[in-house]
Amino acid sequence: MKAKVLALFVLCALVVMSVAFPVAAQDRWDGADDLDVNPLECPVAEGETAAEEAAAEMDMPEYDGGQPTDAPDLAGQDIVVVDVPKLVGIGYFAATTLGQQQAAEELGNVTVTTDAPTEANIDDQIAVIDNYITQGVNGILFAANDPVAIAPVLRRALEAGIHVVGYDANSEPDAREWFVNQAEFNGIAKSMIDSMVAEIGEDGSFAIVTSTFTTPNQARWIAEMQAYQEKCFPEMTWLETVEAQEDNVLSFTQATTLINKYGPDMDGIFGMTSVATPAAADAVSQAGLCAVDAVDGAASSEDDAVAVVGLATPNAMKPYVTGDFAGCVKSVVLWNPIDLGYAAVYVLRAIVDGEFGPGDTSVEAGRLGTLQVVNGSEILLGPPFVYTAENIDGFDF
Amino acid sequence: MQEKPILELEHISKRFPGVQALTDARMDVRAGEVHALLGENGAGKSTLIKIISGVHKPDTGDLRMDGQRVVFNNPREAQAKGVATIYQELSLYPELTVAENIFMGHAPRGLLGSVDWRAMRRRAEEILLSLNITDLGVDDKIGTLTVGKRQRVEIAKALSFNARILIMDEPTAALTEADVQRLFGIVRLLRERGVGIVYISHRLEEVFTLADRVTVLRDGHYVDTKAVREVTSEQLISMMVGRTIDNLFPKLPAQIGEPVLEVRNLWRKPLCKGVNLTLRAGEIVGLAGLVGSGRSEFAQTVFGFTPAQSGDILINGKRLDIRNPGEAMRHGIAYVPEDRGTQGLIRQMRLRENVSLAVLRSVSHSGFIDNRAEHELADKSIGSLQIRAFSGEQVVNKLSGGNQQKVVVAKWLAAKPKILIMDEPTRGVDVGAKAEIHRLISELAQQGIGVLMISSELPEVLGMSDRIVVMREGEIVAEFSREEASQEKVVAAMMRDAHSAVSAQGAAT
Amino acid sequence: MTTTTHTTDDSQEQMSSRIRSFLLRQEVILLIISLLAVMFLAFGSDRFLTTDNLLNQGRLLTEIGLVALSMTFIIITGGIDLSVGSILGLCAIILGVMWDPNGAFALPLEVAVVICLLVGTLAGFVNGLIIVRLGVPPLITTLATLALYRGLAEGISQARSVRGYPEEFYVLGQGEFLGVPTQLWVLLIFCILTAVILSRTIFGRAIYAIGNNELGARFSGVPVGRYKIMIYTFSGFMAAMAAWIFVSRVSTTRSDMGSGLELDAIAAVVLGGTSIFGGSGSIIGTIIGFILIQLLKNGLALSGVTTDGTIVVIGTVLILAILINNFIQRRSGNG
Amino acid sequence: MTTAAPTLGQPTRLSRSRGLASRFLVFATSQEFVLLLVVVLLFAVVGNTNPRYLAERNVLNIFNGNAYIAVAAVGMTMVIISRNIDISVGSLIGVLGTVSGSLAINGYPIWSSWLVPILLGGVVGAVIGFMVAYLRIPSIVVTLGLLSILKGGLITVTNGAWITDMPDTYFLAQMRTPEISLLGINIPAIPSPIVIMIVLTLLAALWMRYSPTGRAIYAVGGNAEAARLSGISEKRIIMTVFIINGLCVGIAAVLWATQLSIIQSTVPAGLELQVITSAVVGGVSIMGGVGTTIGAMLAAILLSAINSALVFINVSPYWFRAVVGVLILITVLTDLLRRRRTQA
Repeated sequence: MKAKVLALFVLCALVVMSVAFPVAAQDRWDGADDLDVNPLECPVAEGETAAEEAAAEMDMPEYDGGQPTDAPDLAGQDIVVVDVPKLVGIGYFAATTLGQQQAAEELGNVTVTTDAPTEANIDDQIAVIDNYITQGVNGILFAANDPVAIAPVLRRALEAGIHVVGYDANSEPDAREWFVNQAEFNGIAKSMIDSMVAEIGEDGSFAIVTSTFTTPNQARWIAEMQAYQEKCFPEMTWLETVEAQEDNVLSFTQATTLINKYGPDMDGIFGMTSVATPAAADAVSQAGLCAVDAVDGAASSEDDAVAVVGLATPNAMKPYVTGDFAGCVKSVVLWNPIDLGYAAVYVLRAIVDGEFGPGDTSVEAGRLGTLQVVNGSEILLGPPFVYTAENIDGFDF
Repeated sequence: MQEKPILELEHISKRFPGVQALTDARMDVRAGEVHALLGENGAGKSTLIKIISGVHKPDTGDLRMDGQRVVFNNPREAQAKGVATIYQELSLYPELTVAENIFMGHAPRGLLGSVDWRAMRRRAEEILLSLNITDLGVDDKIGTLTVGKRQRVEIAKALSFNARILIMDEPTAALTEADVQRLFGIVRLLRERGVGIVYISHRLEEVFTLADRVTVLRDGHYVDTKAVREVTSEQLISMMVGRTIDNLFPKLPAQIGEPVLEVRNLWRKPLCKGVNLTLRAGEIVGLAGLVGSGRSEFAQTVFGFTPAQSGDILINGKRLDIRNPGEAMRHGIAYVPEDRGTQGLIRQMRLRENVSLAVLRSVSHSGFIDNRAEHELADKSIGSLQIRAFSGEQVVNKLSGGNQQKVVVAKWLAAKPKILIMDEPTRGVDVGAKAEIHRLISELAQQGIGVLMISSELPEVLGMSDRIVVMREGEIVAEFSREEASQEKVVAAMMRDAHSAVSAQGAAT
Repeated sequence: MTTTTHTTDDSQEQMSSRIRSFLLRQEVILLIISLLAVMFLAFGSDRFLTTDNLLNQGRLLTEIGLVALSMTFIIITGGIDLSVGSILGLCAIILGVMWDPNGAFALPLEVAVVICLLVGTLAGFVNGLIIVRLGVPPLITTLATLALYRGLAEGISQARSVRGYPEEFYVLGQGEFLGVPTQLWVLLIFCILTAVILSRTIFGRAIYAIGNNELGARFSGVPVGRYKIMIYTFSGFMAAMAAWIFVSRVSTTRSDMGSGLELDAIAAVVLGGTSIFGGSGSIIGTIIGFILIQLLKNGLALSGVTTDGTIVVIGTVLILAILINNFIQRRSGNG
Repeated sequence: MTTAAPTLGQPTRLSRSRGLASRFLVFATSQEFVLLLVVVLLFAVVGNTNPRYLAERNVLNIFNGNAYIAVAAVGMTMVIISRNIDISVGSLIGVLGTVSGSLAINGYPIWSSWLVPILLGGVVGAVIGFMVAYLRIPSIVVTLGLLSILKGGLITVTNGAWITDMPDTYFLAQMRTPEISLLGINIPAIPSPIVIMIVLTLLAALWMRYSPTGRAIYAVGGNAEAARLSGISEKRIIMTVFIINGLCVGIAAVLWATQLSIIQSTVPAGLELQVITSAVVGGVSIMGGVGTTIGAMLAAILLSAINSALVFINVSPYWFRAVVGVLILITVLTDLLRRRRTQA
């Protein structure tokens, strides 16, 4: 019996090791995906407009979206739209929902309901969309958990004559008509790196807290950040990337561990999700390592301080920008998710009304004015927005 | 010895669904006496003690302690009145220490009602010492102790309630000889202290060694109470059985043929130590021995349940390596296990499913069960064994003990064995069913099956066997032919010679 | 059916008691609940009770269904397998990594699928081995392998997803055969297969025997250890089948696939009347169980209940169904 | 025969001295000691490669990080010892944490936002206990159903909005003990979760060892039939166990909610598995009847230490789960082997 136990145990250990060693021996995975990167120009002086210019300069590819089959003509009539974000229960998508409701109210002839799984699970998201196709809505708004996995069900929606518009996280282009792109990946990457450089200098070192390595948007951003940093700030040190799901306690723990691991060798942390950034800020302030001019939780010296830059919603970050820990976080990069949701509804309405279709280069979106079409079938919301102490209190979401 | 009883039971009746367990039973226990309670299995002994200890409530009748009528709603109330019980299946907690087991539920309290471990350990030690038990540490975990030691813990536990009445249900059933002697010492010690002891045993010689008075039950009825000095074992047996025992054992003449099973120097530690045995076709070999002598262990080794460590098993002269029951069955061995509840039956399943379980292959085609064949098998079994059941669809749990046992036997007969090992085939079976099973065994032998019958009931062994083999401590120590066997000789072989002389009167259960 | 003689009174009584006991079976109760639920849901939305919708739901329940079928065997023996979701994830990743034309292996798709099924089977086999040969309780074993297999999936995949399978690969998960989603045929085949095995074969009978009284089964010559290893292995195989279908349905592999699947499968099995303590249950019950859950999810959504509300309803139905069953069984047991 | 002549004094002393030696042996082979050893070993090895791992701050963070899990594991330990299981703890922590945060931002006194979730946890525990003990639904089924209900119900009620802007005094888990300098030794400021974890674990350990009810939990889990014969009410014990578990989950939820400036009003994924893992690795046998809360706490710390160590020694965090899986298997196997040896 004992021999058997031992044998099995050795077997188990062997299996684990035989897999673990080759993988562990590989280079550390930094969270970037392996698609092509397209870093923007380095900042010349202030350099905020680079993103816009880059977008405008790009030559316009053909429209590559899909089209619904036999969609009923509902121009001007009331339509029912369902919004399926990645998941419900995080502030970011609560904000997009808010924007959609605002647009619906303005338009008056659109009803939007939000429904999504409670965890960012591709299977559940597919099931939810499927049910709404059966139920027979006029339009679907989505933020995909996986661009490929969601495609078949979206194609079914198109076949059923339902208009499909994505936002936040894209699907395969032919599975939806349009995608409202909150900001180009390289634009986000540039804003993030530039903001970080402003705080820790061109020779600083930083680490990244992301959600999971499989989340497409985050992986894309990290890849673009890497390219941009190598191109413009080669002196910076890229320490490591850690995973923290969409869980704020885990994000906090991971950020804290990073702080403890690198000590004064780490100057900054990037938060790649709206969950990770406030948690990282919490970790820094609770460790007493905020920038020296911060009100509370300040570090004893400039050297120790850890800067936090990341994607986040303003409300979650206010305590660190203007609140109790004012000065702890200087810049938060984000598009306005309310506007994102808002634009998505307007785009859908415009499609239904026949005012916007393949070949068009711009679309009217209420209070946001005219939005440009990029990359064939994407609508660009605008350059990423950088919230700072000066402007953050003007936002409430 | 005081004449005034501390506990009296009068006109006790108790009915369970389908069984009248007790009818107008009575008994009284005096301080400082060992009162043996005798009766066959199913006579109502267990029910009676469960009523005394508060597990069951009688349908009618009174319990009186010191002349006062008492009602026990649960075991705790009985314990509070000083009635402690040691059941056959010890109720201990294997992961806890000796001290804790002794005091579970009534530990000495200290500060704020907390468990006072120091006092608990000290008192546990005191109790153990008062019983002259010195080989038990109060911090030992029960799980690491031998059965004998565990039982001493049970006794200590009973005493921790300051028991005035101590009920012991077959306490020697699973003990080694040395442990039995120690137990007797403890029982005598308690008697001297004025504890009234109700002692249930299969073994008449223990009654004569230990008891002062004896009460006999039969089929749920009270038979008589006698002083042990005034009674002989023959009298006791006839009181218990209530009839001549000849017709119980209809042994038919059978043609004894070639050896079907030969076992040579079979080892499986700890209780099967170099056993040699030959069983011939048509022969009934009775395997006698005390519980714990290795009879069942030997049988289970032959059956492949606990495969042999060394030695040979020959079937029809061919040497075979039997590693599991499936192989044993393929070679024509069947084993009717001792405990039908946990080993012999799947009680939640139907009669039909139980009967066919061991022979599913014979009622199926390429793995698929043929329902009709299975029904036929079940009906045939019901018919030939006269199982009292509505149909094969009846759930076995709802049958009476005797009928359940018949189902077990039916299951193994369905396997058409050449070698049939029966472990306590009539335990817990009423007299009528017992005779039927005995007749069946006889018929099977007549048909040329070799039967190895393990039994604790000496009359059964003597009445049914062509040959009697006695095991003790894992070895075969004696062998008698039908003619030369007698209760005295067999008992003497079962026990160690030194004290078998005390009473060689046989143990009729 | 029986050859023993009865008076007419007897057999009539028997008939009525048989009808009663049939009506009181969990499967029948569940079927009645399901039918009521379907009627109720059909009121909620006129699109619920349409062939298209129901067939489409079939597509969505296949993976849980497959796993629930093998889970039924395991729970009937008194065990449990929490690792199925992780095995699904691991197999999906293996399938992707083995096939990935840009990866280290770049094997033909057929070979990758075979390896995927083998890995799942092996994972189940390891579970069985640990449970049977080392005697570690199933709950702990599979709790450990739940973490282990998911960890392997994440480690092997490097958290990358594999996409871009050839078109013919999607036939299984997205195609149709005779107007019915392809995977439903697979599920149907396995449903029939497992139902027949469990109710009609020696093996199935032995599974019940093990669940009711393992010792008794061993004394009856049932190779308990081997059978138990077999069902855990089968569970791993079914998880691998589910992985294959899942990948084909969603066109991609990710290491987080199938997380939480085990609880859905267990819920379906338990809802279907299989006792969590083992010994009783049936495939029919499980089938009704997972169909009911899927119909509730779908029907409630069509009636305008959101996903989170649906979860609440399913949890409540689970507890209530067991409660009602307990109540009825106890009543009929006493009466 | 053998005991006819009782030798009173000597054997007792003999047994007592052997008791001491064997007691040491019991301690040295106990799960708690083994865990402690592993934790110390881990600290030594990782600390050797990167001394910052042993820095006071990191050590405190390791202890702090899983403190709420350790607190929940106290209740889980009792539940498992009584031969039950609760797989709804993760959901319950999410719900109670949200309740706590909602109370705090809606102007209720701070103490109520700490106390109400704990009491509410006790109530939920009582409901589970009632269904398990009196309605005889297996605990795994009850808590499986409850898991769904809590998870879905939470989103339905909150719509997933985060809770922010809690008052400054709300953050119980961020509080620290004052720094004390005692006899020249500086005791650093200890975060309150660590204090609560240790105090609660010890209290529970003492309670389970010294209270009759605590012992009865072992009795019910070890041999329910015997417990009934000893006059212990199984139903009452199971109720008690689940109520205590609910209270512990309540405390864990408050710690969870008050450690960060944002409360995600969703259910933390996989938390129940972490809690169960802590209890099991801590030496609680799923077969009931064995285990201590101290082991569970050490296991929670070990898991936290491993998680931190993986970052420190540059192992991808996605091996964490694989490591945890192997860890559970190893602990359970050594436990089985050890038991087999002592029983042989």
